[in-house]
Amino acid sequence: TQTKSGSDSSGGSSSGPVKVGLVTKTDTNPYFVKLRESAKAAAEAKGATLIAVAGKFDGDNEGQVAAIENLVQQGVKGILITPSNSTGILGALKQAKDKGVLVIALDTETDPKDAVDATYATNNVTAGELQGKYVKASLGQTAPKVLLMDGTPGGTVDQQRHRGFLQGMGLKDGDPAILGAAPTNGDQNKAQAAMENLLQRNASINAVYTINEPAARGAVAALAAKGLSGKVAVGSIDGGCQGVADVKAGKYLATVMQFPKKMAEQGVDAVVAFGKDGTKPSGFQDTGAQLITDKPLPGLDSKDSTWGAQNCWG
Amino acid sequence: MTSPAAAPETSPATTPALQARGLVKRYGRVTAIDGADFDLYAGEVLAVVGDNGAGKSSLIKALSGALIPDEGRILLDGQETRFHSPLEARQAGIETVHQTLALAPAMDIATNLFLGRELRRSGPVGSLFRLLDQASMRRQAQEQLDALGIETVQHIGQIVETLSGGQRQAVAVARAAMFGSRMVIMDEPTAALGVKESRQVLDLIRRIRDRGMPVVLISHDMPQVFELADRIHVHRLGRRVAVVRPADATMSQVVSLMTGALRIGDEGAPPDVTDQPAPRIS
Amino acid sequence: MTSPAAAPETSPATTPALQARGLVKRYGRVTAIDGADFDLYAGEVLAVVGDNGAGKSSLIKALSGALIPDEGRILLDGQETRFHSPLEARQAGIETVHQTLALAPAMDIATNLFLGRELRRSGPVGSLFRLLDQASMRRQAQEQLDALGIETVQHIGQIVETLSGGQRQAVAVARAAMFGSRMVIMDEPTAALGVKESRQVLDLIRRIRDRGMPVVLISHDMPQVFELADRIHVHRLGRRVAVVRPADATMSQVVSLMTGALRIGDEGAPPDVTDQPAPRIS
Amino acid sequence: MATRTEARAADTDSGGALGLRNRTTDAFLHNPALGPLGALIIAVIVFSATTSTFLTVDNLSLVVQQSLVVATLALGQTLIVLTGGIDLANAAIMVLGTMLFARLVTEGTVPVLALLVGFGVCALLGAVSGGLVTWLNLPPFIVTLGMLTVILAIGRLYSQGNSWPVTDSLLGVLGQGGYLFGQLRVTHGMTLAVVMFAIAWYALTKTAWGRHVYALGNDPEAARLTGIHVGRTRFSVYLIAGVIYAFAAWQALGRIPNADPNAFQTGNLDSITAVVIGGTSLFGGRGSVIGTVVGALIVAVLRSGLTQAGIDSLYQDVATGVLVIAAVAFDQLARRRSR
Amino acid sequence: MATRTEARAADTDSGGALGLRNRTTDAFLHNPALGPLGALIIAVIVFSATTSTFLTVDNLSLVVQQSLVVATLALGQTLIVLTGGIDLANAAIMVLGTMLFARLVTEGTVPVLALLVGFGVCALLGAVSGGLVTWLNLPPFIVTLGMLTVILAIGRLYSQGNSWPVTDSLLGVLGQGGYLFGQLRVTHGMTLAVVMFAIAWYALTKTAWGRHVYALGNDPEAARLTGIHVGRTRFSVYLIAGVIYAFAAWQALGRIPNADPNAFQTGNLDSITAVVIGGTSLFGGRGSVIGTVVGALIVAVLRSGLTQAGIDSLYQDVATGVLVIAAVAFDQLARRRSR
Ligand SMILES: Nc1ncnc2c1ncn2[C@@H]1O[C@H](COP(=O)(O)OP(=O)(O)OP(=O)(O)O)[C@@H](O)[C@H]1O
Ligand SMILES: Nc1ncnc2c1ncn2[C@@H]1O[C@H](COP(=O)(O)OP(=O)(O)OP(=O)(O)O)[C@@H](O)[C@H]1O
Ligand SMILES: [Mg+2]
Ligand SMILES: [Mg+2]
Repeated sequence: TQTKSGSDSSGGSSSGPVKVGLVTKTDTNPYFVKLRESAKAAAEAKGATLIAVAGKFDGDNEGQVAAIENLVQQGVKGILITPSNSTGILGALKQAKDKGVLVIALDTETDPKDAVDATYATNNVTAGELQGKYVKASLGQTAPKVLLMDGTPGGTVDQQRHRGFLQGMGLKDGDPAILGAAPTNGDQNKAQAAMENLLQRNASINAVYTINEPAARGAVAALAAKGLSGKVAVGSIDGGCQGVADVKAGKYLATVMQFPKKMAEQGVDAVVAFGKDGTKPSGFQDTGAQLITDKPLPGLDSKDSTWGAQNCWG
Repeated sequence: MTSPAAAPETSPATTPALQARGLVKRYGRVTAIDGADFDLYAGEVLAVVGDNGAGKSSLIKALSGALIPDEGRILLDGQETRFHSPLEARQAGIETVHQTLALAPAMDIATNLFLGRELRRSGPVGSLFRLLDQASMRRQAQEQLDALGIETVQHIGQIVETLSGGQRQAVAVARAAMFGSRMVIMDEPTAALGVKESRQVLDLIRRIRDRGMPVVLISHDMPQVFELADRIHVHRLGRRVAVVRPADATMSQVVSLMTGALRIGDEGAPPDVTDQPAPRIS
Repeated sequence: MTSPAAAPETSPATTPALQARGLVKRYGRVTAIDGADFDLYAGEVLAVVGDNGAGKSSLIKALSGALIPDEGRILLDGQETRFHSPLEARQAGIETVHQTLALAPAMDIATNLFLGRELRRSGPVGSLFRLLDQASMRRQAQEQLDALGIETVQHIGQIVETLSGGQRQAVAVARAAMFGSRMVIMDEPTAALGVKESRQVLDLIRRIRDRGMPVVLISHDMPQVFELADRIHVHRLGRRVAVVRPADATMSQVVSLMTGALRIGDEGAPPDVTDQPAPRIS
Repeated sequence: MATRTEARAADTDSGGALGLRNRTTDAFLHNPALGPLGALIIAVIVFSATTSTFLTVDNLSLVVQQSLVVATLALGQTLIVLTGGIDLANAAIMVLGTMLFARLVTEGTVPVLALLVGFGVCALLGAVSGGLVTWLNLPPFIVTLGMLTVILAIGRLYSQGNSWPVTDSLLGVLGQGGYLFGQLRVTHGMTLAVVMFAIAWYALTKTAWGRHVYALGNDPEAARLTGIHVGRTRFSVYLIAGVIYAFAAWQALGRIPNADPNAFQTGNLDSITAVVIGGTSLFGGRGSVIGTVVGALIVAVLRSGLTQAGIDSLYQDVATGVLVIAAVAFDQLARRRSR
Repeated sequence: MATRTEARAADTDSGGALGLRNRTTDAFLHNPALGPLGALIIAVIVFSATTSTFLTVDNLSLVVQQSLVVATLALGQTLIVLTGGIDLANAAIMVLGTMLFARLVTEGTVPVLALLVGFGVCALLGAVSGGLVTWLNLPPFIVTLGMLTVILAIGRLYSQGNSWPVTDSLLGVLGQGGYLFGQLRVTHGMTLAVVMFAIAWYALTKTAWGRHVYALGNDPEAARLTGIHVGRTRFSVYLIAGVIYAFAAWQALGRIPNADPNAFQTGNLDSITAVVIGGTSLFGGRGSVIGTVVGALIVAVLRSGLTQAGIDSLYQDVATGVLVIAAVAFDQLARRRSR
């Protein structure tokens, strides 16, 4: 299905600056905002133009597909995408590839992985697992009594982190050690209300999993109101600067840092390189997940909050 | 008369086309129908008169299924009936012009005239594809309006909410006149009509009666009532207080009955003719 | 008469209280006002008559700010005026009973009567906290309804949409009667009213006139018009075709003028009295 | 008769300029979709002039494809809004439909049977909303909000966190299609949408049922008094809307061959937006399905055009917000002009 | 006069049982909030009976605190819905307010000044919506949808991906509070909410302005013809709503001392839900702010009670959906009974 507009416009654009498309899951999550800022900065540094588009909510396959199509029409050299649903957008990605556009997944893998040319991502299962291991270790011999502050029901990242955490804790879904779970949509307000309600029911807990740092803050506020500050092991994931500050302030024990800046820079570099000489990157590149805590525990590689503050993403 | 449990008192002479006994309808503190009786005989024009708020509209709403009374019985040709909706009354052949007109404001005249009784094209386009026969609906609508003398309507596709008050009322009357098959009830059908148009409606009512169909006419216009009615049902405070024949009574007597200044049985009151069949017009 | 650009023809004798020249209002294909003129003099009752759809309501809507004419001029006491909203007309002292009544259906009678002109408590609770004086509004509302002879309204707190047609109309008339300060325009104020209630409204109109305030009365009831009016403005196809005095004309002549069977100047037509001041009633 | 002719004469002799004005007035009054259409055309012209990539057959086809699912949802929504209702559950019903289709086929059901089951369930869910609105007389907003919550949860329980890729050719057939004039890609989904809108237009304007739908939204009490089958008509609208959502589900699988419980979370609002931009009143009784198509296209055109213009999504949001208001304002001004 | 008394007599002599029935009827017709209140009470009783943790002063205080922000948003929403409008942008305005408060203070502005700026901006945004609705005569749905999109985008541009923790005591003061009877925690936010609802109730029922608001929603054309300042009243409602949203922003910071551009994404729908459950008609002109409080509480009670009952979140959603419909159905049945 060779059509004119695809090859024409990408050919035409090779004269001007390289156009890079970035498709994030949403515009709302600060994490993606940082991702796009980094990408923008990287593009500027390389003399490329970045067009950033996003879905409307986590899981907006339709929005991402439309974004990909519109970017291809626009004549971008390559698309960086944090795929909303690992399989939902494969068709659009394939069409983009067929039209000679370089496609790189950021942050989240596609399934199958070779639907994109390359992937620069955090392994969310690993990130969840790090949180789980740390929380388990901090409990020592005490039998865990856990509450789970999940994200959006059914979200990919949500499930991966959840699964990872339970692996790290050595638990399974349905284990009696899990005293409750609630979706928070990663929203502090929802997390706080959910935690309050769960605590009303049963306050004898000693560990909390949180999908991200806003959820952790909500959970911690509810715990504090119940007088449980410091008595419950709370972990989180993200590595935003506020999260690192929270760890430093002792609001929760640890967070697992991601590196969106790295992903963005590598992604932009790859597209620019492809635009120059057609070299395609390939494979999965884990951009890493780093446990940040001021109470290091033996057997777990961690950095302290000072390091975290220097490397946090927003 | 206050007791809704009174024994059925069907007239032995002729069975009324429509009869009601002991109807009651309360709205919180307000009692709109308070044990009302009603008799309509075949082939007559029955005028229903009464003060504002006497409960005339409520009564005919109960008779036409628009309102479900709390108590009381309704008999159609002697058979006890319960209308659960205006649709059921209409299917029984009772056509009503409501005081509120019951028109769909954003739709045009022809559509409103045929609302709920649309004509379909003949042949498979009609039966299978349910295609409306707009042309003939428009034509018939135009004819009907012309027959009522409404000549200022500039096109039959005009939206009803843009019509003048009288034009709107004419549409509602035209509709009832077109479709009544057993009886027609008209709640103040000429209130907004001009001199000529009112005349036409009165003629129309006569023509309907002459076809043997009874007509209930609610009106505040005494000359009109006396000109047209075979019997006059006087309503007051939610119930029937008298039925008189125009020939037996004067306008001022009827007005006195309406306001309660006079009661049936009082000296100077006209004779009550409840439950006596109207003279047949043939 | 078709030319809206006709020179201003203010009568030298008396300046009309309200005057209009060459008003035009078109709605797409329909022309509701087609170069209409209008004159109302101080202290008179001016009846406006015409067929359904002649454009009477449209005319008075233009005069009361409810509708902005496409063309033409309106003069209030000889001063050219433009009302951009009904509010402006009301502030100029023109009170109107619209044919549609303009009541808020879900609100009660007293509230509707005082809508836009609520009474506040005296003292700081009123001026500072803007507390309404519900008690006195209810009392005055009750008085006003009683004055119109509407006695079946069972309590003044009844919601307007649950009122009978006549009761609703009475509320609208009562409102205009209470607040008119310069002139009162009534569009078919007695259409839904009973015999007694109509009488009271006619008395009310007389009383208003006797206070020196002019009244415009739209009505289809010829006896009523001839009984009450000082002059009769005949409207037809969107414009004024004649102004006659009841004394100079018969009902059938006026009806013929309305329907176009007769024209001013024809043999047998009554004399046109346009622009002649009405006799002062004192 | 003489009188009427006279009256008409008064109109016609008002002359050329006025005649034209009156004719445009009439057009605007009788075709509520004209205003939105004008806005759409302006948007297309502006984007064609300012970007080199917008006005290509390829892109135009894409824009239409992008609008299909929302347009189909909005078709059902239009029916319901015309009766004075609102449907917040439409996208949720559709998403459940996609999951039924996909999961059943994945688990070995014959595709045709899976389609039937999916259509049946969507229709049933529409009927439940309709039944509650019609016979318990509950506000549509609350009923469909409750349905939304329930159906989303059921969808997630049913999916157990999975999404279901679709490989079956029947389920994906609406994304397939051929080329017209060798260039313009026309998918079966587009064809289906055209057919559905045509049928809906026909049913609404050329059959008694359609008139009853309008009458119901116009003045429910008047509709009842005239003796329309009020309950039956209202119920039928929700039922039919349910079926239409099933078609939307099929369309969605044609576009994205993957059934995901989290997709189309803003589908309800998007569809209402298309309906309202298309000139249909949320108070019921006034509007048209043609307007709805135009409304759905306006949104897709804005999104595509702004991306072609290289505008960042945050600024795109600002622009979209402003332009959507502007589109409706344009419609209003056109109407006011003609009053 | 005789006539009227007579008519009344006919009513009273209809006897005891009927008298009672008529009195309940009247109560239901005149207090649209009674139905929802019944539903709330039933929900509280059921949860108190089935769980041991629901009926504790501690938990009841929590439930109220959880409902505060949505209740305040819903207060502004009620005003707008009463005029026949709808506000989809309310939560977005509020969130922008929280960010202004928090960021300005973080950057060194005096807290009082930051509050003033935040209130000013919220009022301004309300005024923009109001102006478009009032003077361009645009549908509120579209105007506030456009505003929503624009304000969300502005908020994100302004925040640049950050959220702003609040440490200042003035900004967080509404989350503070004391204990009543030594047990029941009453925050300043609760007190403020009570005061605001009381003022709104007073303004809507005891002042001319309130009557005009109702009249406007009831029948805009009648309101215009009676000579109400239609434009001014409508505009004032949106403006005041904007100010109320600023209060909601302050409430939000009291509960969660962190200004996050992504918070309260469903705040608009949640507030409309509270309004509608509270018995206010989306067609305008009928309803009350008391109903709205009850509506907001019902939602919070359901969520808390279901959690106390140990129900999983997905099943909670199912139950919430069903119960919300049931609450409104209860109201309807009570009304029908009394008809
Ligand atoms: N839904 C309702 N709720 C409360 N009261 C009502 C309701 N409907 C009617 N009423 C009252 O019932 C009484 C009878 O009303 P109805 O409309 O039957 O009077 P009517 O005789 O038709 O008067 P009119 O001549 O003015 O049309 C009135 O006092 C009216 O206020
Ligand atoms: N908004 C509108 N759009 C189109 N036509 C209109 C509109 N308003 C009025 N008309 C038309 O203008 C003409 C005059 O209407 P108007 O209401 O002024 O008549 P009227 O003299 O008051 O009649 P009636 O005695 O029946 O009340 C009618 O033919 C009517 O259909
Ligand atoms: Mg009546
Ligand atoms: Mg009129």
